[in-house]
Amino acid sequence: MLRLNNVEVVYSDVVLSVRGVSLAVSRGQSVALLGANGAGKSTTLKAISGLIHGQYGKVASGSVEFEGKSLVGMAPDEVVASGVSHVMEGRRVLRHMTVDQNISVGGHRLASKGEMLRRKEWVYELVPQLKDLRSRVSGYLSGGEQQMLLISRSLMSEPKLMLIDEPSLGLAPQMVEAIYTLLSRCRAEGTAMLIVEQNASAVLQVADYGYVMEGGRIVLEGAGEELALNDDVREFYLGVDTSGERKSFREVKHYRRRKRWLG
Amino acid sequence: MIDFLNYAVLGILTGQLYAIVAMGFVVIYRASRVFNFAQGELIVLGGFIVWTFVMVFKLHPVIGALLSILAGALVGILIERLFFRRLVGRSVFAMVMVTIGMIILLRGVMLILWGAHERQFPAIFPLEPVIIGEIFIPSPLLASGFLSVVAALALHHFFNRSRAGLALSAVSEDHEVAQSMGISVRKSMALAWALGVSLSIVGAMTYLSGKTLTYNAAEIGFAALPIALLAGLESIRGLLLGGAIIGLIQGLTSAYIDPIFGGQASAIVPYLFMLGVLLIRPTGMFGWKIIERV
Amino acid sequence: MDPAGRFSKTYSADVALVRTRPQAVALVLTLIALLVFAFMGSPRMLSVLTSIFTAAIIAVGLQVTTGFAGQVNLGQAAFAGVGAYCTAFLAQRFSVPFYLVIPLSGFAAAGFGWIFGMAAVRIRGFYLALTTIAAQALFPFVILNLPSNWLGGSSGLTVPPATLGSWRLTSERDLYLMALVVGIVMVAGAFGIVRGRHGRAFLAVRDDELAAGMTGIAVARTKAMAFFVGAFYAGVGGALIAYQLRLVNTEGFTLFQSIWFIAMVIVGGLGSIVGGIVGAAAIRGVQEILSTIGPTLAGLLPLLGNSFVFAAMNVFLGGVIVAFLIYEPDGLMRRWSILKSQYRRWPFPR
Amino acid sequence: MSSGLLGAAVPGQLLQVEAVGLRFGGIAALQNVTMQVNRGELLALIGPNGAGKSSLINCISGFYRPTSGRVTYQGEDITGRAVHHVARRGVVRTFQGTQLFGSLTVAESLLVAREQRFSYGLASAFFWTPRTRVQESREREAVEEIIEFLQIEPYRHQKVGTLAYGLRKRVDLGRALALEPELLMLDEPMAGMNVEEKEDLARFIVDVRETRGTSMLLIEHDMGVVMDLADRVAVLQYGKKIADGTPKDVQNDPIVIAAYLGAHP
Amino acid sequence: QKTYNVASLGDYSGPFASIYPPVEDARRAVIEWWNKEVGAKSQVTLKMKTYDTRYDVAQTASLWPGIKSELQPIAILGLGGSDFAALQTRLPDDKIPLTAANGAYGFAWKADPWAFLSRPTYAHETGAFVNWMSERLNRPVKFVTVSSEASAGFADMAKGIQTYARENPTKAQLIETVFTDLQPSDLTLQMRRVTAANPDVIVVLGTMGQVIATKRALQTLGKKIPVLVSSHNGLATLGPVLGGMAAVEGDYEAHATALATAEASDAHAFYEMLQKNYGLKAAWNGFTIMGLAQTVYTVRAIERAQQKAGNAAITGADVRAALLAGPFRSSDLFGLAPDLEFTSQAPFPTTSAKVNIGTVKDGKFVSVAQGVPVPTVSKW
Ligand SMILES: Nc1ncnc2c1ncn2[C@@H]1O[C@H](COP(=O)(O)OP(=O)(O)OP(=O)(O)O)[C@@H](O)[C@H]1O
Ligand SMILES: Nc1ncnc2c1ncn2[C@@H]1O[C@H](COP(=O)(O)OP(=O)(O)OP(=O)(O)O)[C@@H](O)[C@H]1O
Ligand SMILES: [Mg+2]
Ligand SMILES: [Mg+2]
Repeated sequence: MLRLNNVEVVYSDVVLSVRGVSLAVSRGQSVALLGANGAGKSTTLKAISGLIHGQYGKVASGSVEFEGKSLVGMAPDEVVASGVSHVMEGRRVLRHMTVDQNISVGGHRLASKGEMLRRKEWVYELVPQLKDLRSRVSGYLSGGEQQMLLISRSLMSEPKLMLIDEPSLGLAPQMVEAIYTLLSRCRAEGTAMLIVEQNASAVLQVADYGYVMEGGRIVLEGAGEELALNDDVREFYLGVDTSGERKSFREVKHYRRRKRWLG
Repeated sequence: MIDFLNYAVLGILTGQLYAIVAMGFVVIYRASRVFNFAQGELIVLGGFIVWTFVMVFKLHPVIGALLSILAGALVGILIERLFFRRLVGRSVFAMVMVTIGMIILLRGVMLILWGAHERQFPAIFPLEPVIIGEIFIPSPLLASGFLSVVAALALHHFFNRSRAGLALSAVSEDHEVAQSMGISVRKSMALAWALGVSLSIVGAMTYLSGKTLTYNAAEIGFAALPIALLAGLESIRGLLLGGAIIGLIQGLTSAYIDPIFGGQASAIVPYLFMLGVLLIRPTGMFGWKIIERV
Repeated sequence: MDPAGRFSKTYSADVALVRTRPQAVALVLTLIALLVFAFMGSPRMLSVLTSIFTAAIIAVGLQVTTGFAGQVNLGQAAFAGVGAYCTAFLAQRFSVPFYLVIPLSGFAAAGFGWIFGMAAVRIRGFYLALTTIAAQALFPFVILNLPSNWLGGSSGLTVPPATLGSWRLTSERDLYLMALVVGIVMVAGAFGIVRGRHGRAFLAVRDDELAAGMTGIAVARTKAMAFFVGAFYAGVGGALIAYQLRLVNTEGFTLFQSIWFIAMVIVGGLGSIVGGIVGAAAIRGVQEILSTIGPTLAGLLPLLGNSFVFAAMNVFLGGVIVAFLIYEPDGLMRRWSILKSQYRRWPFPR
Repeated sequence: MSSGLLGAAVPGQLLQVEAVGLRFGGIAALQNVTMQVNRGELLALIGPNGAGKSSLINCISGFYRPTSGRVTYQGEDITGRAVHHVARRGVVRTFQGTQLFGSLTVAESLLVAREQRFSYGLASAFFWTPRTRVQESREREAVEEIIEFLQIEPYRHQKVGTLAYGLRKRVDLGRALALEPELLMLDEPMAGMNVEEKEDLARFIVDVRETRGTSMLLIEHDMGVVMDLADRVAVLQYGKKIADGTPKDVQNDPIVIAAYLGAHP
Repeated sequence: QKTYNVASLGDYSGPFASIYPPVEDARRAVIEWWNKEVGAKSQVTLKMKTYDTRYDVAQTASLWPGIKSELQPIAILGLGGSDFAALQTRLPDDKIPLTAANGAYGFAWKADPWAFLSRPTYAHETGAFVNWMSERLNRPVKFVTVSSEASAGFADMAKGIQTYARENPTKAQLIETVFTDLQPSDLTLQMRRVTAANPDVIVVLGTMGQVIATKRALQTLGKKIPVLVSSHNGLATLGPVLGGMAAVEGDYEAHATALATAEASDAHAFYEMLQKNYGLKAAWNGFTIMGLAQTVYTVRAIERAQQKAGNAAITGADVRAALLAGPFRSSDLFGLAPDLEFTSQAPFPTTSAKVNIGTVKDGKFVSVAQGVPVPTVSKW
């Protein structure tokens, strides 16, 4: 359904931050994209949804195909029209609008007003916490509340493929669970997902397949449970040492073995 | 007393005329965060378009007026095509600057198309005043009062009730997010400019009806500014009140202060009043508050 | 600029204004060139450059207020006007020598600017930008309505030429040199200000007022300061204008002038001193070129008619600005910095 | 910072929050919250989303003015003081959604935080006097220490705006450290980091406490981090404090489990 | 055969772009006429080159040095205020005279001038008219003047007129100065107030926009009060813009250049000659006359300079000397202007100045008084 073929992304003709990434998401599949900070995950997502143009980025080479047609150079709204929705990092809510208006805007592409209302109700019942916030001005919401809003908003536009940048960021444990049960629900309903996530333990529960990015390259990939068993992933993303014990943050060694993956 | 009433009424109505012009600013700003400095030139352009339809093609003023408004919409779309299309997602600064470039560009184009000499502007509204009791009201002013109210209510509904309006608001908040919601920023901007220019045409008609058409008309763009700020750049209904207040103040100043003062106090009173209000309410009477949150 | 692999070895080197030898050499050469030009250039060229330098000074000031501190200011021309009137007043009434008048005019304008800086503490963004227009409305109003024996009212004030001993600075060359020297000082100063604590505070306030405050920056003071500095530059520029025209009146300092200064800053690239200069040169340059070829064209193609030719010049000017913004929306300096970092990374591709 | 070391030696109250309430129209973000931070300790503040954690920090840092109650720091009432005063007093915070100076380089951003250590004025900057140069390079050096400490040397001269999210978080911390705080308030410093990076950051926090004895107020949703680093944990829900105690107690407190931790912590 | 340059400063894209083209055309035609019929005899040719100053002081100032070095003109044909503001102070150094035919401004009023105006200040002209009117009414004339502070020039006119009124209480009684915009949206409010004191005339020397707003306001209020306008929006132009001469019936025009009346006159004859032989296209109106008058007295001055200095080496200084030297008879100027006698006291004729007054009678623009002397107004 979605296929990236060694994509390279350059910012302002200078910073090469994605160096030949190839990945694929097939229909109804949910794929995790792990990786350290600055690995280029968000950039990859932006490259797919076309939102890099706004930041002087462009796909320098390689191909991005969604259901057979190329997304490269397509305007972001056209990309959305073809069924791909992108939840950006950094809590980009429409700050002056109420939660409810935000949700409505999310449903911009829906056929009719009735359709919109039905969809809204569905979202509100999925995320009951939002119901009470309906009439709040979204700019004033707490970090986590905004995060919830973003996810819910993206659910409005019944996408075929969701690109989600760090859904669990800043969420309290039980919210994280809630969100992920929600995502697995969507997956069950056949929505494909490409999830960028730092909270590996959470994402690997719903992921059919996973990639690990490092320095702009894919350095490791495999089925969800495979990755969960990979020692390096366990140490650096799940935070359990080889013996399966969770390491204490207080006893972190000053000169630890740093893993740098060979791409 | 009757004098005072006259001054008050005329002042308020003149304020409504400015309000229409200000609406041109606000609609464009409200929908794309672009503040259009070329508003004044658009008024002049509007004037020339109406003039051409009515004086050159010899159409009946009303028909000419309606056609001009359509033409205005087309001009708006053209402007978006030529200038703003490629600037989507770029800094607002650049876009605002483009409007400044447009000032000079439009001026040049109009000079070439229509030349520089003064023209008689057709009387779209009858030259005879409307006389209510002892109050003499020039019909263009009365018309502007009426039109501003109609336009304001219609636009208010459009922006706050309709889905398209909601989309425009989204665009004005954040181009990127809007796009990621599948809203076409380009279409929205085109719509905004179409509305903006059409309004300028209405403004031009009420402003110039039965008077003369010269490039000085561009001045009104900045005369209308205090009203837009007073109301708050996002508020459309606010313009009615803003226009009324500024118009009243300006009218009374020119009636009672100027003669004593022996200068054009009426020219800066609006600015001073606006400054005062903004110092108390930094985003005008009805503008969006600045959201501060960490 | 540093090619790949060259880094400052000491902290003092890292904070130095002129970081590398190439920079220094380039700088010196340019200055020499400009100096020599004073004695080679035609009067027209000299006067064009003079007006460019003058505009550059004012634009650099605007860079500080708008480009660095992010406080959009559409009153820069009015501030310049205050400077010009101050010059006329001091030079005419008290025949103060120009090397004192110029800085004093700067401070006069700076004071005026400070007031608007105060407004900026509460009013922000577009609202601020548009309220600064009030400065443009206020300035002529005050001048015209003050008793005309104070500031000349509607007839303006004449300015005696600047004199050094017996040397009357009236010729193109004199004015050029005057503008050049003042310009060099002001630009150097600007670099100092923006590289130092103030410049950083300005940028911090521009990027995120809240964070700036919570990082210990006194936001209100910083904003007022930004206007103070910007207006100071405007005032100095105004002083030069006064000495060039030798007659100041309200006509020369209109909103439209302010808009031109903003245009320069943006064309040059916001947040860069050099950008201010480049922008001034670019815009004034184009203006002057057009106003020079206009008459010639009109002479060559009489059948087109002057009206057409000169109108076309406007279309062209507007067109150039618009086209530029569409293809280089963040100004010339951005392109420059891209080239620079590409050069830095050389020989690596990108 | 020497005082900080002393403080580490002599435990005692550093910051008191007394019956603080905060309302926004109908919304009660905080309802008489009372708590304290002792010298040298690390107090973790947890709670569901929208519980009022950030609001509390905002009240302390002077960004919000509490509608009731007061905040005292070292016995001095700092309720509703201007933010920059509070910061200069040594009460420094980092931001939940990193609020950085996008167009400054990493080094410059940290230099901004050194503001009050400069004494030269406009004129001195205008002429770039020796005075200016001395102070500039002095502070530049001080900042470099922090850069090394946080291991962001490679990005020294990169614009913060172009850094990836995780690195921004570090710069945010660095900026706070550059102010040489006595009380450091961290609002979800580890959000959006993988375990490896969390460990790095944890190490920084531990080191700062060891070397500088800085007291800390930490908001974090990762219970692992909280349990390991915190000396004491306070729990907020719907703007009320529902628990306050050692990590162990809190972790096993049924109310907290119900309100926050969910089924399996 | 010697060729001299004359610089022509025009406004193609500024506030006076609307009036400039005919002025330009007139200048050109006169120069061509002079070359053919006068210059030819004495082997002197004048070449004119036009520059767009946009009526902008800064623009003029930066253009001038180039013009000077490129063209080395012996005279400059200026359009008005901005040219004076920009060049006045430096011409003494450059030794080139500037000439214009618009009403003079207060700020131009300096002793020992290098910049000349064939007309006295607007205050003088208005004064002349008011005096004339008060003689016919034999009582002080009650009048209102409309002006604007949007431009220093207009504010200056207002000040001058106030000064005149103050100094001639027996002749004039200024009810009020109404300040408004360059293009007022509506003046009903103001007119209602000032007409309450029923004035004899309303003096509007500003923009055409102001004149028309005034007329409309009077119409709205149903008041019939004559309006006095000046050459730059003369009745001949105003009528059509208002939709017919009937609209300006009974209004006045007064200034120290020929009136654009249809009646036969030397000026009109000269104009027709230029039309016939020198391709003058501009219509017979105030602007054209301004251009003609300005250029004619300038070439006459050059003529005299040439007689003095010989055709080999005429300098700007010679031309200025000629201008100051002695009276130019109205006849030499084809009645485009009255006798001109410049003194070193002012840049415009103070003693010799005479004003022509015209009005519209039964739809025709006719002259009602010629050569009305101007009052003495002290400098304001
Ligand atoms: N607008 C930009 N201009 C220049 N470089 C950029 C820009 N945005 C990101 N980069 C660079 O691209 C690289 C990848 O950034 P990206 O945001 O994709 O990382 P990431 O994997 O999302 O990290 P994180 O998990 O922290 O969000 C980083 O090194 C960053 O410095
Ligand atoms: N300025 C404000 N205006 C209106 N409501 C506000 C404002 N600031 C905070 N709130 C509300 O107060 C509540 C607490 O917000 P706060 O940011 O403190 O939550 P939090 O504990 O930090 O949550 P999170 O863990 O998601 O960051 C939220 O419901 C929020 O909507
Ligand atoms: Mg990211
Ligand atoms: Mg929070």
